[in-house]
Parts: sequence; C-alpha cells; structure tokens
Amino acid sequence: MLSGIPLFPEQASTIAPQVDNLYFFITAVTAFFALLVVVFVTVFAIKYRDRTGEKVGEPIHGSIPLEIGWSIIPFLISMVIFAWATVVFFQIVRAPDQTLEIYSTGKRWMWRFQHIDGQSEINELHVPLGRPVKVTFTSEDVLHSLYFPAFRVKADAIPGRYSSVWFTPTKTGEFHLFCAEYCGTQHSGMIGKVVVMEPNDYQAWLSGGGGLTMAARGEQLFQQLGCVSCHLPDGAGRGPSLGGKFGEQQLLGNGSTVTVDDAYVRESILTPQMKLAAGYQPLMPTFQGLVNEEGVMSLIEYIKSLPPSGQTAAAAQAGAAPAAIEQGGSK
Amino acid sequence: MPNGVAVHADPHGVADHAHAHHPALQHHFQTLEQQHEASTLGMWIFLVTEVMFFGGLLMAYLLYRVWYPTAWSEGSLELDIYLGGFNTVVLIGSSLTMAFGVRAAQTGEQKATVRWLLLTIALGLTFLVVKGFEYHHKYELNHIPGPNFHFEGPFASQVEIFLSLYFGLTGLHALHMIIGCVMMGVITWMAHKGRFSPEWYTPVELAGLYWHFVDIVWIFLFPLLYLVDRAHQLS
Amino acid sequence: MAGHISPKSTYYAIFGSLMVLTAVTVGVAFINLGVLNFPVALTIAVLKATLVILFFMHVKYSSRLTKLICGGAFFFLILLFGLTMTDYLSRGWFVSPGGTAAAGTQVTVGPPPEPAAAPAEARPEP
Amino acid sequence: MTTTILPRVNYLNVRHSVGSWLFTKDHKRIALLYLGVVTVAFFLGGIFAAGVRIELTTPEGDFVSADTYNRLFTMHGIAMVFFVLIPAVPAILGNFVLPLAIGAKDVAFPKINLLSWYVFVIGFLFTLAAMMFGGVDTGWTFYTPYSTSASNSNVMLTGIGVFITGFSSILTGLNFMVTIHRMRAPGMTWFRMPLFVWALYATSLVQILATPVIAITVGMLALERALGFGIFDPRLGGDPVLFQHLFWFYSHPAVYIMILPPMGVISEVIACFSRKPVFGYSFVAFSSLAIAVFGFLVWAHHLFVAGISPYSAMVFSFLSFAVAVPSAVKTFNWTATLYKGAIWWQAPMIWVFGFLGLFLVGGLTGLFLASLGLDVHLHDTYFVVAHFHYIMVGGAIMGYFAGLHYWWPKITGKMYSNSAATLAALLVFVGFNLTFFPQFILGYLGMPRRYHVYADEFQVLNVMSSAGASLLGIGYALIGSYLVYSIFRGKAAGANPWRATGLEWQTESPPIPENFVETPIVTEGAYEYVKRETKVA
Amino acid sequence: MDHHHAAGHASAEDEYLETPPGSTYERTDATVGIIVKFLFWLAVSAVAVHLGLAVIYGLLIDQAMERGEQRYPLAAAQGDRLPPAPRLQQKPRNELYDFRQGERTLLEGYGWMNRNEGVVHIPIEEAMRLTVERGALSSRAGDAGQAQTPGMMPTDSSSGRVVERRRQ
Ligand code: HEA
Ligand code: HEA
Ligand code: HEC
Ligand code: CUA
Ligand SMILES: [Cu+2]
Repeated sequence: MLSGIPLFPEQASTIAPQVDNLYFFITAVTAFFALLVVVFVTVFAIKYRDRTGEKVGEPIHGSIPLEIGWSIIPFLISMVIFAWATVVFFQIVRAPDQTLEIYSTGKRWMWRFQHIDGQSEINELHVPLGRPVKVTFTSEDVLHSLYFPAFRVKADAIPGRYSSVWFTPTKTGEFHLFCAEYCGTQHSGMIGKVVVMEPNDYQAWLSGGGGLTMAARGEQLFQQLGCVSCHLPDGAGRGPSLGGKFGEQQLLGNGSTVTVDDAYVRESILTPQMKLAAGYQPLMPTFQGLVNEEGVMSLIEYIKSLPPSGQTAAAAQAGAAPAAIEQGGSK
Repeated sequence: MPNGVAVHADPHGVADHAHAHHPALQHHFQTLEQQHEASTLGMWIFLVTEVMFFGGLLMAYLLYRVWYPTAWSEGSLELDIYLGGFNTVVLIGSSLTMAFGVRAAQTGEQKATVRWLLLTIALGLTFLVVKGFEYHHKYELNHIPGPNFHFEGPFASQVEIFLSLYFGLTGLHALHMIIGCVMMGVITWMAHKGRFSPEWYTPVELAGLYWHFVDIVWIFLFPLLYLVDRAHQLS
Repeated sequence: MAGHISPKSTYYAIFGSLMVLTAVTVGVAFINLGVLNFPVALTIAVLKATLVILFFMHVKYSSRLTKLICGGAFFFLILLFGLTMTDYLSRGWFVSPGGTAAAGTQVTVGPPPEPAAAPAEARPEP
Repeated sequence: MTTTILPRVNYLNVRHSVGSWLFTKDHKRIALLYLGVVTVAFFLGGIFAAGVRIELTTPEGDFVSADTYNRLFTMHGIAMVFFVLIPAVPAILGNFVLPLAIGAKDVAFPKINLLSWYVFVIGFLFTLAAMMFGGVDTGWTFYTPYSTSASNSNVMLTGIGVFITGFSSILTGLNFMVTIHRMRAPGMTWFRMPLFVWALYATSLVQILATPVIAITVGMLALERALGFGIFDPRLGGDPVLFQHLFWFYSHPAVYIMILPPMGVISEVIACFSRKPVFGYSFVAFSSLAIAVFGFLVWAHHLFVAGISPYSAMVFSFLSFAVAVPSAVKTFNWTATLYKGAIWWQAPMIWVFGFLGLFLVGGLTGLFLASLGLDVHLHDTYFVVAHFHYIMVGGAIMGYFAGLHYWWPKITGKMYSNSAATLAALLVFVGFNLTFFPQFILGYLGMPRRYHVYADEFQVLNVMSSAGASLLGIGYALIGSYLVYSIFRGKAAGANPWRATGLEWQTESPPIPENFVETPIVTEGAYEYVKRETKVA
Repeated sequence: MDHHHAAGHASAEDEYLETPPGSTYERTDATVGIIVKFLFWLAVSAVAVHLGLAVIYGLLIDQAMERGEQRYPLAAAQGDRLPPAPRLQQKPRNELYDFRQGERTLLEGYGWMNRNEGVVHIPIEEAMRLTVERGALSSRAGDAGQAQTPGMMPTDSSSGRVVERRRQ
C-alpha cells in the first residue's frame, strides 16, 4: 500500500540536485512574496476594517518612488531567477562529449529502445550507473515526449526529427518513464521504467542475459517486429501458424517439401520469398537488417518453443508475459 | 450629487425626440460626426484583424520559403504569370474606380457614384472569373494538394506545401473578394436609391477601405506566389 | 462632414505609379539577383501598398490615431514573423561538442539535395 | 432619502416578449444573454471536470474508458477556455458596465454587439454538436499531427465551433475599443476613466490582434484534416512545431484576455470597499496595457521542450520574466490601496481577498514555469495544471464572481444575502485550495497531464484533489442558488447600495434603457471618495 | 494641387481637439505620440534583448567548449550522431525518385561502369538489340533460377515480393 504521501521525486541523476536547488530557490522567493502580500493584505484588512461601511479612506493617490521600487526589485529578482535557470538549462541541454548512446523510437503507444550493439527493449531501459547516457529518439507517428522524472529530463519526440536527452544516473534502482505529450487513447499507457544497474550487472545484461532466456527474447522480438500480427496461433492470419512446426515437414508452393529446421526458419525471416509455404500469399517482408544474428537465433528458439496450435491461446500469448505487455496497460 | 458629476439638459436626451436629425444618425450617437468617426475607427480596427488573419498563413509561407527555396521556385513556375499579372492590373484598376466612387459620393454626384461602383464590381468579378480559370487549370493538372496530388520531381512533397499555401492564401483572398463584391452590391443599391450625400457617405467610405485592403493583400500575394523565381525560366 | 477630397489627378497619378511598379516587379523577377530577389520584391510590394494606403485610403489626410492603427497592424505582424523566425533561424546553432540534448535537434526529413548534385552527372564522355 | 419602489421603466421590464430579448440592441440585455450561455457552458465544463476528477480518484481506469477520459478533459478545457472565461468578464460585465461607466447610451455598434452574441451561440452550438457526437479528444491545444492525421474524433466540428466563436471575441473587442475612444461622456478624459475601462481596452487590444491568428490556424488545421493540404505534415516536410507557434501566438495573449478584465474588476471593487482611490492609478492603467502588449512576446514559453532552439528558448524565457513585472506592480498597488482605507467587508470584497491570495500563487508559479531549467522537468505535468487553475479559477473566476456580486444590484435591482455570499466564497476558497494545491506536488513528483491511469504512489494526492473538487462544486451551486433566489425574493437595492463612485452608480438600478436620463458631465477623477460625513442611504 | 475641403474641418485632427462646452461627448483622445515612442522603444529593446542574449549564449557555449576540452582533450567532437541503419524511411517518395533516377541512368544512358577494365553500360534497348543481333540468346540455358510462379514478376521492393505480370 502507500507508505506515506510522497512529496518529492528521487534525485537519480547528476542534474537532479541542480534542478531541485533551483526549485527550492524559486519556492523561497515565491513564498516570501506570497507571504509578504498575504500578510499585508490581512493586516490592512483587519486593521482598517470599517464595519459600518460609512467611513471614507485616506485619499492617497500614489507614490512614484514606491512604484519604481516595486518595479525594479521584482525585475531584478526575476533576472536572478532567469540567470540561474538558464545556466541549469544549459547543463541539461549540453550533452557531454562521450556518452553511451541509446536510440529509441516512440510510436503509439510504446517506446522501443535500442542499444548500440543491437540489444533492444520495449518500454524498459537498462542503463549503467555513473556513465553519461544519451538517448536519441524520434517518433513514428504523432508527437510524444520522453520523460524521466527522477532524472529531471524531458524532450518531445517529433516525427521527422531526432531529439535527445542526456543524463548520468547516480542511483541504482527502477524509476518511472512517462510519455509527456498527449498522443491519443493510450497516452497514459505509454509508460515504462528505466532500470539503473551497477556497471557489471549492466554488462552482464547486455551480453544476452539480463534474466531473459533466448526464447523469451525471441518472444519479445516476435511481438516487436510484428510477426504476431500475421502469424496468428490458429493459422487464420496472413501467415501460417508457427506452433509445433519445428522439425516437421512443410509443403511449399511449388510442390516440394522441406524440413522446418534452423536454416529454414532463418531463411524465412531474412529472405522469405525464397521458399513460399503452400496455401499462403507471398506477403512476408524481409527482416534483413531489422534483426541481428542474435535476434534471429532468439526468434528461432522461440519458434521452437511454440506448442502446436491446439493449446496456443493461453500458453504462448499470455504466459510468461514480458514487462512489455504488463507495463502497457492496454486493453 | 457626490463625485462632482454634474448633469445638464441634453438636446439629445431621452425626453426630447421631436427635432429633426439626419435619418442615418443612430440614437446612441450624439452627432453625425461622432458616428462617422466611430464607424471609420471601427472599420480600421476590423482591417487590423484582417491583417492578422492573413498573417498566420503568411508566417507559414515565410518559414517554408526559407526552408525549401527550390520547391518554392518550382511551384511558383507552375503558376501562370500572365493571368496573375492581368489580375493584378484588374484589381488595382478596381481600386482606382473605387477611389473615384468614394470621391463621387463625397462630391454628391449620385449617378457617377453608381457608375464607378458598378465598374468596381465588374472588375472584381473579372478577377474572380480569372481566378476560377486558374483553379480549374490546377485541378486538371492534378495540382490540388490532397489525395489526388501528383507532381513530378524530387521536391514534390514540398511543392505540395507550396500549393497548399497558394490555395490557402488565394482562396482566403478570393473569399474576401466575394464578400466585398456582395457588400459593394448593397452599397451600389443604396447609392442608386440616393441615400448618400456629402453629409453622409460613410458606408461608401468604409466599403472603399475594405476594398483597398483586399487590393493590398493581392499586391503582396502576387510577388510572393507568382514571382518567386522567374529568373530560372529564362535559363 | 469631414473628409478630404483628393483631386482626380492624384488618383490617376497613383494608379500610374502602381502600374509602373507592377511592371518593375515583374521585370525584376526575371533577373537573377540571388538572395536579393525576395527582399527587392517585398520592398516594391511595400511601396505599392504604401501608395494605396496613403492616397486611396486617405491615410495621409487622416488623424494620427488612424495612422497609428495602420502602423500598429504591421508592427504586430512583423512581431509574429520576427519572433517565430528567431526560433527557426537559430535552430542549427552549436551548443556543445557532445551535441544538443533537446527536442528536434536534427532533421531526418529534409528536401533532397540540390539538382546540381543529382545523379545526372553519371554520364562521362564515352 | 429612501429608495421608493415606483413602477419605473427599466431595461428589464420595458418589453417582455421573447423577440424583444432576441432582437435587442440594448447592451444590458445582450450582457444577460451572454450570461445565460456562459453559465450553461460553465455547468458543462464543470460536469466534465467532475468526470475527470472522479476518474482520477483511483489509479486504474475504472470509471470511464481511456477514450472517454480524453474526450472529457478536452471538452472541459475547450468549454472553460473558449466559452466561459474568454467571454465571461468582457462580454457579460463589460457589455453591461462599459457604456454606463463612461456615460454613454450604448456601445458604438449595438447591432454588431447582438451579432457577436449570435456568432457566439452558433459557435457554441457547433461545439455542443461535437460533444453530442462523441466529443473531441485532441486536448484543447489540438496539436498536430495528432489532430490532423491520428484522431478519429470530431475535430472538424469543434474546430468550426472555435473558429466561429473567435469572431464573437473579435467583434466584442472591436466594439469596446471604438466605444472607449469615441463615446465617453464630456469631461471624461482617458485618465479619468475607471480602471475597469482601462482593463477592457487592454483586453480589446489583445482580442483584435490575437484572435484572428487562432482562427486561421484552426482553418489550416481543418484544411489539412479534411482536404489533405500539407502544411504541418512532417511526411511532406512540414513542421508540427509551426502549428504550436501559431496556436500559442493566440493562446498566450488569450490567457491575458482571461485575466485582464477580472483584474479591472478587482481595481473597482478594491477602490469601492476601501473607500479610496486605487494606489498609483496611472501605473495600474499602464500596467494593464503593458501586460496586453508584452503578452504578445512570450508565447513560445509553451514550446520550451517542444523543439525550439535553445537560443530562442532563452529569449522567450527572458521575455516571460519581463511580462511578470506589470502584474507585480498591479498586485503591490492593490495591496497599497488597502493601506489607511476604510475596508468594508462585503461579499465582493471577500472575493477580492481570495483573488489576491490565489492570483499571487498562480502568477508566482508561472515564474517556475518560465524558468528554463525547471520547465524541462515540469512541462506537461500537473504543476502546469495547478498553475493555470490557480490563476484562471482562483484568479479570473474569482474576479468574475467579485464583479458579478459587485454589479448584481445594478443589473437586477435586487440584493442577495451577504452571509450566504461570504459562506460561498469561503467554501470555494477552501475547496479550491484543496483541489489544486496537491497538484503542485503531483506535478513535481512527475505525474504527467492528461493521464487516464497513473502510478499508484500518486493516489493520495489525487484523492485530496477530487475531494476538494466536490467542495468547489457545492460552493458554485450555492452561488447559483442564492443569486437566483435574490432575483425573486431579494431586497430592492437602491441606485448605489455600495456608495461607490463611478457613473454606473449614478443612475438607477436596474438602469433605464437609455442608461442616463441626462448625459453626465465628469469633472474629476474616477475614485474621489472625499473625507466627509456620508448620509445614510 | 487643388484641395477641396468639406465644410467644417481644417484638418483630420480636428475631432480630437478640446471638447467645446455643451458638447455631448468627450472629444479628446489618446495622445498618439507617446504610444509611437513606446512602440519604438519596445522594438529597440526587443532587438537589444536578442543581441544581449546572443552574447550570453556565446559565453555559455564557450564554457561548454572549455569544459569539454579539459575533460576529454583527445576526444574529437562527436556532434550529434544519428542512429545506425536502418533508419526510418520518412520520405519514400523522394528516395524512390532518387532510386529510379539512378536506375534510369544505368538503364538508359551511356557511362563507365569500370574505367580501368573498360566496362561500360549502354541503354537497355541497345543491349537488347545487340543481343538479338549477335545471337547470344540461343546460348542461354533453361531457367534454373529461383522458383518463380508463372505470370509473376519481381518488383522493386526489398522484401522480394512478386506481383502479377501486367502493365504497370
Ligand atoms: C489567466 C491565465 C494565465 C495567466 C495570467 C498566466 C500568467 C503567467 N504564466 Fe501561465 N499558463 C496559463 C494561464 C495563465 N498564465 C495556461 C492556461 C497555461 C497552460 C496551457 C496548456 O498547456 O494547456 C499556462 C502555462 C504557462 C507556461 C508553460 C508551462 C508548460 O506547459 O511547460 C508558462 C511558462 O513560462 C507560464 C508562465 C506564466 C507567467 C510567467 C505568467 C505571469 O504573467 C504571471 C505574473 C504574475 C506574478 C508574477 C504574480 C504577481 C507578482 C508578485 C507577487 C510580485 C513578485 C514577482 C516577482 C518577483 C517577479 N504559464
Ligand atoms: C477556464 C477555465 C477552467 C476552469 C474554471 C476549470 C475548472 C476546473 N478544472 Fe480544469 N482545465 C482547464 C480549464 C479550466 N478548468 C483547461 C484549459 C484544462 C486543460 C485541458 C487539456 O489538457 O486539454 C483543464 C484541465 C483540468 C484537469 C487535468 C486533466 C488532465 O490533464 O488529465 C483537471 C484535473 O483535475 C481539471 C479540474 C478542474 C476542476 C476540478 C475544476 C473546477 O473548478 C470546476 C468546478 C465547477 C463545477 C463543479 C461546476 C458547477 C457546479 C455544479 C455543476 C454543481 C454540481 C456538481 C458537483 C457537486 C460535482 N481541469
Ligand atoms: C506481413 C506478414 C508477415 C509477417 C510480418 C511475418 N510473416 Fe512469416 N510468413 C508470412 C507468410 C505469408 C508466410 C508463408 C509464405 C512464405 O513462406 O513466404 C510466412 C512464412 C513464415 C515462416 C515459414 C513457415 C512455414 O510453415 O513454412 C516462418 C518461419 C516465418 N514466416 C517466420 C516469421 C517471423 C520470425 C516473422 C517476424 C520476424 C515473420 N514471419 C513475420 C507472413 C508474415
Ligand atoms: Cu506518447 Cu503520450
Ligand atoms: Cu503562456
């Protein structure tokens, strides 16, 4: 349940304390002026209260020195705030020279992050502690915005442009990731988490583990690359059902048969037009360049693990759901 | 009474309504002068809003012209400079006839007023007819942005933006022309009925202001749309 | 009833000037002045508009308030253009060696390269 | 001298037919016509707000579906901005009071005034139609490319509604400007005008300069959506950020349309209930104009993280801080007005006290958002929602109610119960703070706006917010009820129950159709409450 | 020039002069001079603000460069890096056009393929004519290439999609 009301987000990046200090400063200034005016108004209202409504006030028309004073002083104060805020802003905007690059795309309604060596994840971002990370991203359809409250960074994702944010995480743990620009029905579902790990753990995660078996990786890719939209478990989609196919014979469109083994599946993914399964249109696009070798192997593992069409519904789709589906909150 | 507010008997007050005043004077105004000043001021402020109205489209134009100069050249070359030039002459001519119309109203020449106003309407309609031809031509060439748009060349997408702005700007202008022509028709009718005199010709004056404004918009639109880069035509 | 009545000659003179200026602007458009084409065309247009405003719309003989309102409209128009272009013209400005970490820093969608660099050059002498 | 209740002809009873109301040219009746439509819009907007707040009491989306929620907050924003707050003070109180306050018989163009009401109603009907066909879900900001290519809600209908309503605003502004320039009573020079009139003039400036831009922007949006014109489409090379520039070029000045007239009301009420002139009259007057003009220079502070260059972000941030200074000047001037006054705690004044506190917080939190470093974190979070609700509800709506309560006796000739009014003001004040203060915290925690479901840890603050919202609703319901009650059972108010200066108080309540029996002549400034023995009215 | 005035007004400013006694409305109006001066100074300040902030911007940039050089003296400026291929295809029409241009050049023009070895490309029609002339067709074996469904032909699409053979 709720352990008290949170009043402050965690400071998890190098820029967060600077932003928070600025916030405290402006709060102090705000509180000062607010109190000033409230106190004066209250005191005057009570001290000069006239319950009869018949008296008349002192006809004071104004005072030029006062006017000048309370024009100049707020202006100077706001200039101080402006200067401080701009300096902090430039820290936020100036990415360091050497950053860990991560590429990302936002589309309705998910974020896909891709690490430079091909490791890709949906709605989850693993980053190492203490290293500057720069996420470069764009949008595939409408405006989105990548927002990490714990890191105090945000930038809009604009279709047709690249945006980037940078941060250096200073705390391990899991932090929120939100989409902060209204993008439609599941705008509030376009959220995720950023997982900050110790550098060693991060290395381990990068090189294929991260707690995910290859088959689970493959399942992620199967969703992510869109295989699931054509390869429905009951075979009623555009592509044949892949459950229980591994090791079996497959009838091809030209009459010959072929064994569904590693090589065949690999060929089907990278050059599907070479061998067309019987009874299906040649609709499958090539995934050459869209998935690396490690991804192909994960997919093969996953397809191997798919049970035959009979018991697919519960087992294959809903079971062992990766964070991708859980976080989405979609219908 | 407090506050130093004095009142005095007011010839235009509520009680006294028997005296004669100009039939066009509206009762919340005290004098015809005041009414004239207010009306002119009102029309000027309205023109200010119209300037800002076109301003949004012009902002988009400015941005994309800076971003896509080649597409702008290509798109501009697709427009017929002869028709555009002709239209410019026609519209400036209609401004001239409008100015004469106002002048005739000022000097009380009723028949001349009607004639000049009719001429203005005729020129305005000519403009619209020519514009209609241009639009039709664009339609035939499949140059209307949207699902049926077709343009050859690597800059086709940006030319589509140019043409979107072309249709937006000239369409809005044509809409203003149509409203102007209708308004002029009404004013001409009033002039025909002899409602105007050197004492009161405000509606003619206001219509004139509007008409000149529409002319000014075209004075800007013509070079912005038709004359972007004619130099390349020669090479 | 107020109102300055201009003589007919004034109107004809202004009309004549407008025609001349129109011819000039069309003529200049056919001369390649490079980046100057745009400012020149705009200047001529502004000149024409000024003539129409001053003489056809009688602003020259109107009160200062009217003149102010007229100028004010263009003032705010220029404000719109100017401040928006502040953004667009400073878009590519350098921030740091590591790059600008902000939204929309680099364009993926741009016009194709100028025709001069197009593959038409792949035709050497046989 | 007692007020005798003679059967006098006033603008309310001079003719009774429906036609006499629907075809009236009397600015006072037009004001009431506006009051009707605006109140309906306020109820609608409030019901949508109730829907939003009920949904937000739980982190899951269990009250309404995501789509419905999106439509709820969009329609809430559109109704409240375009159909409540933009017309409220200018079109209702301004229409009623302006000619009276300057000693004129009517506004400059009464027929155009009536036309502006009809245009308003037509725009409202279009928007209502959109609501009935399922609403619109783009957010009140209509950002492209979502609104042009991805939304399958009634964008066109709503866009047409907003487009048409804009013209109502333009016509009102035009009318007021000409009226103030050319129809003041003899002796009323500019610097003898009440500050409310100055505020209306500044508002009119903004209305005529900014509103056409939103009209053409919505027009371009409609063209792009309906006909496939490509202006903001990134696939064609267009720039979605251009839409945002054009939208906010209007919408930031629009927020000043929403706050300047209520500020004018505050000046009037403070002067009346302190029984002394507003401190620094000319400074307050010039500040109104300064806010109006400077307000045109700051719009891209809504685009800080949307893709503008860091340099222009700096420029707009600087200008946003500059625009805060005139508001500061006004606040301090009002506070100083209370000094050595004779403060009479009547209902309008209670609302003013509320305004002073809440506008203060709202405006100062605007400074948080104008700070670049902070806005990166706070943009599109509930902090922004809290900022603008503080300043629009806590500021503008309270100012509107202050004005309504101040001029109610003049409009209806009846007086409402002061204790009921004070209770309602307190309810609204408490409810309001309970609703929107937690949202500041939520915003800094990172809860984004426009979220249908949210992370669990945000729940407690959301529950507090929703609880406050119901208090607010009760407060507003109370206001409605005693005001309506006063029409039927209220005590007759005299011509000047508040013993205020101002020409509108020198004629009867309710005023005769021609406003004044004889044209007043003005010989002194607007707030000359002289030290004297006053008679008991 | 001969100016004909309507009776009663010497200049356009007359309406804004002193209010005569007995007038029924106030004649004076806003002093335009002050407003013009205000707007002028506003414009000047706007320009000054831009220039001043540009200077500050430059200073902040220098600060960045300084910091950058100190920490990573050997690191070359990275600038903004684009994600690795494949990137979003945002302008299919343009890319297709360029692609077809390249194809057209190869198919319809004369040009060097490999200058060193003296290999050229000639228009396809020429090539077809020469092939028929030189009788090169008869030496072609039966089609042992990939299984192609009759009536189908490959398209430009990289997915290997085939479509019906018909007039495009
Ligand atoms: C009535 C409406 C109104 C008013 C008056 C204001 C007034 C101000 N607003 Fe606000 N604003 C909105 C309505 C309003 N705003 C709305 C609706 C939005 C969001 C729109 C959306 O996205 O949906 C918004 C959003 C918004 C943002 C964008 C936030 C974001 O989306 O990221 C910013 C950023 O600069 C901002 C700043 C300001 C400032 C600096 C003022 C200033 O004018 C405030 C000046 C007042 C004071 C400063 C207080 C009084 C002064 C003193 C007590 C003296 C002491 C002062 C100093 C030391 C300077 N506002
Ligand atoms: C002009 C002003 C205005 C006003 C007055 C209000 C008034 C209120 N607003 Fe709203 N609001 C906006 C303008 C306004 N708002 C805008 C522009 C947005 C942004 C939209 C967007 O993001 O696109 C917004 C968004 C917005 C949100 C954010 C939605 C989101 O981001 O997901 C919330 C959430 O709490 C909210 C709440 C409220 C509440 C509780 C009130 C209350 O003050 C309402 C109180 C009124 C009533 C309750 C009605 C009257 C009384 C009755 C009908 C009696 C019976 C009712 C009950 C007892 C419940 N508003
Ligand atoms: C647009 C539709 C589509 C998508 C997306 C798609 N496929 Fe296919 N797939 C087909 C069709 C149609 C066939 C049968 C024809 C053929 O073999 O080309 C097929 C065949 C296959 C086969 C051979 C099956 C058999 O029984 O012979 C495999 C394996 C396969 N796909 C895997 C994948 C994987 C892995 C992905 C995602 C990375 C994927 N497909 C994405 C449509 C699709
Ligand atoms: Cu993506 Cu909101
Ligand atoms: Cu703003």
